[in-house]
Amino acid sequence: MEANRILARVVECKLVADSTLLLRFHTLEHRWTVNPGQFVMVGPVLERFYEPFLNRPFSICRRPDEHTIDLLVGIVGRATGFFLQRGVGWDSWLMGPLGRGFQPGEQAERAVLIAGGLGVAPMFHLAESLIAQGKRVTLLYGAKSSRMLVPVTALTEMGVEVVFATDDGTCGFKGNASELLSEHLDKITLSNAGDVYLAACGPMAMLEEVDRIRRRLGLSLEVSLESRMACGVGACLGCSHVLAGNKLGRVCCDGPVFDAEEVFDR
Amino acid sequence: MEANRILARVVECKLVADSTLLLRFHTLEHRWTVNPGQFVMVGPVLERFYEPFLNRPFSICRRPDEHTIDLLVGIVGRATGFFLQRGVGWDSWLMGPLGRGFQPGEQAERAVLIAGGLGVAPMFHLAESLIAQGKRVTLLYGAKSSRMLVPVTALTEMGVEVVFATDDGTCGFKGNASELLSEHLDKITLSNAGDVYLAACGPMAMLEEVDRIRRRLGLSLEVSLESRMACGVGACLGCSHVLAGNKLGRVCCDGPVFDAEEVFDR
Amino acid sequence: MMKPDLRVSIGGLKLDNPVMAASGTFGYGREYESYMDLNKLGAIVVKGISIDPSPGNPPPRTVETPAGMLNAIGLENPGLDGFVRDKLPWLRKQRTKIIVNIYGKTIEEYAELAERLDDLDGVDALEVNISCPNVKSGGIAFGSDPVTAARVASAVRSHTQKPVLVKLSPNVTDLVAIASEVAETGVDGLVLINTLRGMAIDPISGRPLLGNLIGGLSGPAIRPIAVRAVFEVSRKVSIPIVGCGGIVEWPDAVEHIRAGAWAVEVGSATFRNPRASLDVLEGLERFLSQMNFASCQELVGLLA
Amino acid sequence: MMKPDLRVSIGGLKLDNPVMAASGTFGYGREYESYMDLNKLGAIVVKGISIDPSPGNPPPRTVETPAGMLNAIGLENPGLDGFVRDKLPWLRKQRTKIIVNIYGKTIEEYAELAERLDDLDGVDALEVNISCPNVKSGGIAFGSDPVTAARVASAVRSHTQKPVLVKLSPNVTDLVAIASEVAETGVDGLVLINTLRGMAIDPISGRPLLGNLIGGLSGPAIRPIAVRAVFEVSRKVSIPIVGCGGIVEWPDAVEHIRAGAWAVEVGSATFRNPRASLDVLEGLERFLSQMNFASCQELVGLLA
Ligand SMILES: Cc1cc2nc3c(=O)[nH]c(=O)nc-3n(C[C@H](O)[C@H](O)[C@H](O)COP(=O)(O)OP(=O)(O)OC[C@H]3O[C@@H](n4cnc5c(N)ncnc54)[C@H](O)[C@@H]3O)c2cc1C
Ligand SMILES: Cc1cc2nc3c(=O)[nH]c(=O)nc-3n(C[C@H](O)[C@H](O)[C@H](O)COP(=O)(O)OP(=O)(O)OC[C@H]3O[C@@H](n4cnc5c(N)ncnc54)[C@H](O)[C@@H]3O)c2cc1C
Ligand SMILES: Cc1cc2nc3c(=O)[nH]c(=O)nc-3n(C[C@H](O)[C@H](O)[C@H](O)COP(=O)(O)O)c2cc1C
Ligand SMILES: Cc1cc2nc3c(=O)[nH]c(=O)nc-3n(C[C@H](O)[C@H](O)[C@H](O)COP(=O)(O)O)c2cc1C
Ligand code: FES
Ligand code: FES
Repeated sequence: MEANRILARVVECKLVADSTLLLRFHTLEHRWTVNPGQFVMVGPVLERFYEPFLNRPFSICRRPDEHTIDLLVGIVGRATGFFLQRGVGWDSWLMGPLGRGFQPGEQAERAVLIAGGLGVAPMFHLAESLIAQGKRVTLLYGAKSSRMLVPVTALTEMGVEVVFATDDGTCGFKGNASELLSEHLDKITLSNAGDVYLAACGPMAMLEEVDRIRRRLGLSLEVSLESRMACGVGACLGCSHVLAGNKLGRVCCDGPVFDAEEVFDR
Repeated sequence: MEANRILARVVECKLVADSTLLLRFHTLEHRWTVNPGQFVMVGPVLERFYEPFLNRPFSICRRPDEHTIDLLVGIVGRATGFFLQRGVGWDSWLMGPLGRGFQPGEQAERAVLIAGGLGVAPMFHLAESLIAQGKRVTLLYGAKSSRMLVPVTALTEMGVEVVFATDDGTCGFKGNASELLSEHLDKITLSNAGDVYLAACGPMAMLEEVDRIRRRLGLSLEVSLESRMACGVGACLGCSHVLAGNKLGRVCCDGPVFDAEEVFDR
Repeated sequence: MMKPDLRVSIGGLKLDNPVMAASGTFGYGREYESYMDLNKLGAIVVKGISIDPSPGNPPPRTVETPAGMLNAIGLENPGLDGFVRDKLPWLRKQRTKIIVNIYGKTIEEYAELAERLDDLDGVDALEVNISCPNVKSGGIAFGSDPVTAARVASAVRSHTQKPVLVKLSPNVTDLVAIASEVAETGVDGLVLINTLRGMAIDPISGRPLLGNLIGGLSGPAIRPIAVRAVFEVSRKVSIPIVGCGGIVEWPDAVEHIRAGAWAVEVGSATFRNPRASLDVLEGLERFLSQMNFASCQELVGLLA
Repeated sequence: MMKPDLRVSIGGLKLDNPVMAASGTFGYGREYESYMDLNKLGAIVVKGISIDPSPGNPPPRTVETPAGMLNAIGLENPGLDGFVRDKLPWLRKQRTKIIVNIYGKTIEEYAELAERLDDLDGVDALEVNISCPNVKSGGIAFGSDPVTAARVASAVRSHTQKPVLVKLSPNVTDLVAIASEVAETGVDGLVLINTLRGMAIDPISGRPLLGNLIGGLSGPAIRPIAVRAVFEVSRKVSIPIVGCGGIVEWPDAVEHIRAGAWAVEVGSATFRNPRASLDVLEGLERFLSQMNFASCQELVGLLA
């Protein structure tokens, strides 16, 4: 089914890490087919109240069942602050599912997912779907500090190997997720480059670093980008990102997931 | 104590008539000395959210104890719609007690209060204080229809005589509160004009009619006026009302209660 | 209850109803296909087109502000040829009216755009953007002076048979003077208003929140300014006015129409609610029939 | 953590800190006495004063709009004599700086006001309002043209020894041109911005929501316009700028200062929160010390 706009109610609103909410939306609509990496635009139902005015994009974190959508929301500003304030029981419009999700393809048996900070959100859904396809999945998950790490038991229980990195060393590897990736790739032996699928989501600096590493090894990589968005559907040209070769790409509909080749100049 | 700004929490939010809420605020502050007819400016605590932007004026309806303030709120627009939406448990700033309240004086033994619609709000407090002073109090209370009438048992229980008028005749006298006043004044015999104190609050048309009646009988009258307000404290000159003799009066601080002589041209 | 007559003629442009989607906020229409029945709209005004393709401004290009937003897209567009090749064939198949928003760096470019669009099937009218705050050469400069504004309008007028609307900037001292001059050129209508020039800075980091530093303010925040512009101009100018600015829900459209607008455009509200324009239309129709107006035209300029 | 130096000199006007209460939103100061310690403010700008008393506009005079408000007070004021008799004695006793906002119907009236205020003890500076959208004669007309604006500024400048600030209107095509001309007259600083001209109509009844029909838009809604004005003017003009428009909480003041303002005025926010100006000041001071700025002056114009 094509993207549409549905009414949803927040039925759970839980602090799962420092300044990080798990928001669970319940909706009667159930025809959405969501690809991992796709996102929703969230807009609280506020007739005649225009603060916040615009909807906000959030990666779909999990889809426990067809009536439920989980988001992981970092509290960073006005809209996300509003979510925290409202707790549960409020209604919101969700536009989605939006954008181009991850396209891991068939061949790679092994997937290494690299997440920095809230970039872990779409990795839940992606890991789940890769596991369902019988792949071997590792998540390299970096954050500033252990307090910022979102619980990943849902992933480990389904067989995802999760390795942590924290800038301050309070959990796992001391350093960031891309440094962890270097280490990790050194350890696994690849018979050929097509064997491993890399996907990354997080701060731009991390994505650039991950790209440098995978280029050195000749691996392919998908990255999920962020951009400030107004429409979320390709209409406003607000989210344009300067891609490789100075081409413009709309993060909301040409992405948010791009092949790293398209994104980074050599 | 002078007017100030206090934090209060909505602990009760009850529909008491059609589109009419009883809002009960609880506050730790307890030094307010409220005169009947004074009002508060209500401004929900919304940092970085500017809808609604301005505070709204509401008459203090009752003051059950020093930590509690009751307002009667008609749901007519943005801010009042917001109150309805939020229910209980939200915090608001209250500025108050503001304005010049009723000044019934000592001599009159009998008081007739005339309320139209939400104009009944300050009459609760006024009636209560007059009863406490041992006066005989009648409230003539008009509304469009019985569904719009706010329960007044609190008043009748303390000995206030309440007579209803509804435009559609669904409760009490068929007609409006000023017509009811004519009838009522015909019934009571006054040895001299100073014996009765009149106070009215309601739509301007009603106030004008009440003024015509009391002039005929040579009675004195206080009226409570409304005006759109920005500051509520006399600073913006936004609430200026054209009084008798083309003089300007600030409803928020010269009023809201005025002697009818000041308000209406002969 | 009567079904009110919603039809409106903006000069030669005949619309089934007075609610349009504003330029730059509705892409090329197709982006909103899955959210609504596009054919119910009075018209779609597509994103501004220039002769040559343009990459637009550096990101970030949008940022929310109190009850509104800033944008500095900088008129990114595929150029006239790209538009005709990639967008028009699909647009042509829609039953709603298609209005092409154009902007040029010189008067000659405006004339050329008008001339080349004149032949094209599927283009129902032109909207001349002399008011965009986000492009350095041209754009707002043309809209800032009555003489230049009228010159652009004349150039377009004389190079096309199609109805011509001219979209004016509110960033001026005397909008009525500009509107009056432009109205004299024989164009079909005026669109009021484009965005107001604004800026936002992240207080903590000091980073300007738009790549272009300055952008255009739109949304409910500017509605009072737009309503005032419509009111003032409609009292002085006799050609039809299309109101635009801060229309999010139907009462806002009623406000514009009462101020003097014959029709309205819904802009950034679409970002908040992709169906905003249709919701506005439905609400307007309901209001008109509840208030027993036989036509929307009766409401134009009607104050109490 | 260091205590930052908050002092600022707007030309000859020396303020203990850069946060003032804007004209028309703080009455004559006394109205807010019970809500805060007035002496903590950088300055109080009192409601606009004319030579003769003025009754102002018919009510209603204010209405809320999205994230803002319209006002059409029409400069109701007791006239200069009334001000000096009824308001100044109390103001004189305050330790904060008192700035008197003045407006005239002719250049001569501005000059006369300046001259008569020049002698008065307790008046620390004049703010020349050439930008009020709510009075027909004079007001905004003076602020719409560089030459006239400069003439008013010169007239005031030459009739007083006190520091002079000129408050400009954003309702113009080229604010930088006006600001530049005014700066040349030797005034001490510019205040940017006054309100934007706007209007609101009750959709249901068709009643214009202001007695005067048109009023001035203020509040957070206009902050992006104000910040842009401060930014553009401060890049071109060398005299100090006071930022005003949409400042409600301290980050908004930081935004204005980073855009180029030396000091700020808090306007309609005071209606929402009578302590808004002091809250802004306290937040600003906290921010400066947390970010290790030695003085507020260091933040002026500082972008990343
Ligand atoms: C495709 C996509 C998927 C996203 N998924 C998630 C997610 O799963 N979980 C999550 O917590 N966040 C996610 N984000 C980021 C999220 O959209 C922003 O954090 C959110 O919009 C901030 O809203 P706010 O009103 O609280 O902040 P604002 O008050 O608007 O701004 C606060 C700060 O956040 C920055 N910001 C605002 N919008 C964005 C944006 N769209 N992208 C990046 N930074 C922004 C601002 O520049 C500012 O520094 C995603 C963004 C995109 C584009
Ligand atoms: C001194 C005083 C005491 C008041 N006491 C009460 C009270 O006890 N109970 C009560 O329900 N209301 C009272 N009001 C009226 C109340 O302030 C308005 O109903 C309220 O501000 C409407 O807010 P809103 O955002 O819901 O409406 P808006 O969306 O702002 O406007 C909706 C409608 O209400 C009208 N309105 C807005 N503000 C006022 C106002 N200040 N006075 C009159 N009409 C207004 C508007 O013109 C519009 O028609 C009082 C007003 C004053 C001045
Ligand atoms: C993201 C964005 C892009 C826009 N692009 C154009 C454009 O290309 N041409 C134009 O004439 N107006 C453009 N506008 C202005 C709108 O058409 C409209 O005039 C303005 O946004 C005010 O209406 P609103 O408040 O309903 O958004 C754009 C507005 C936005 C928000
Ligand atoms: C009710 C009201 C009255 C005002 N009166 C004056 C005035 O007398 N003189 C003046 O120069 N500005 C006046 N202003 C403009 C403010 O001083 C300020 O420039 C404007 O409101 C923008 O700031 P804000 O967004 O912080 O309110 C008035 C504003 C309001 C809201
Ligand atoms: S957010 Fe509008 S085009 Fe991407
Ligand atoms: S409401 Fe501001 S003076 Fe009365």
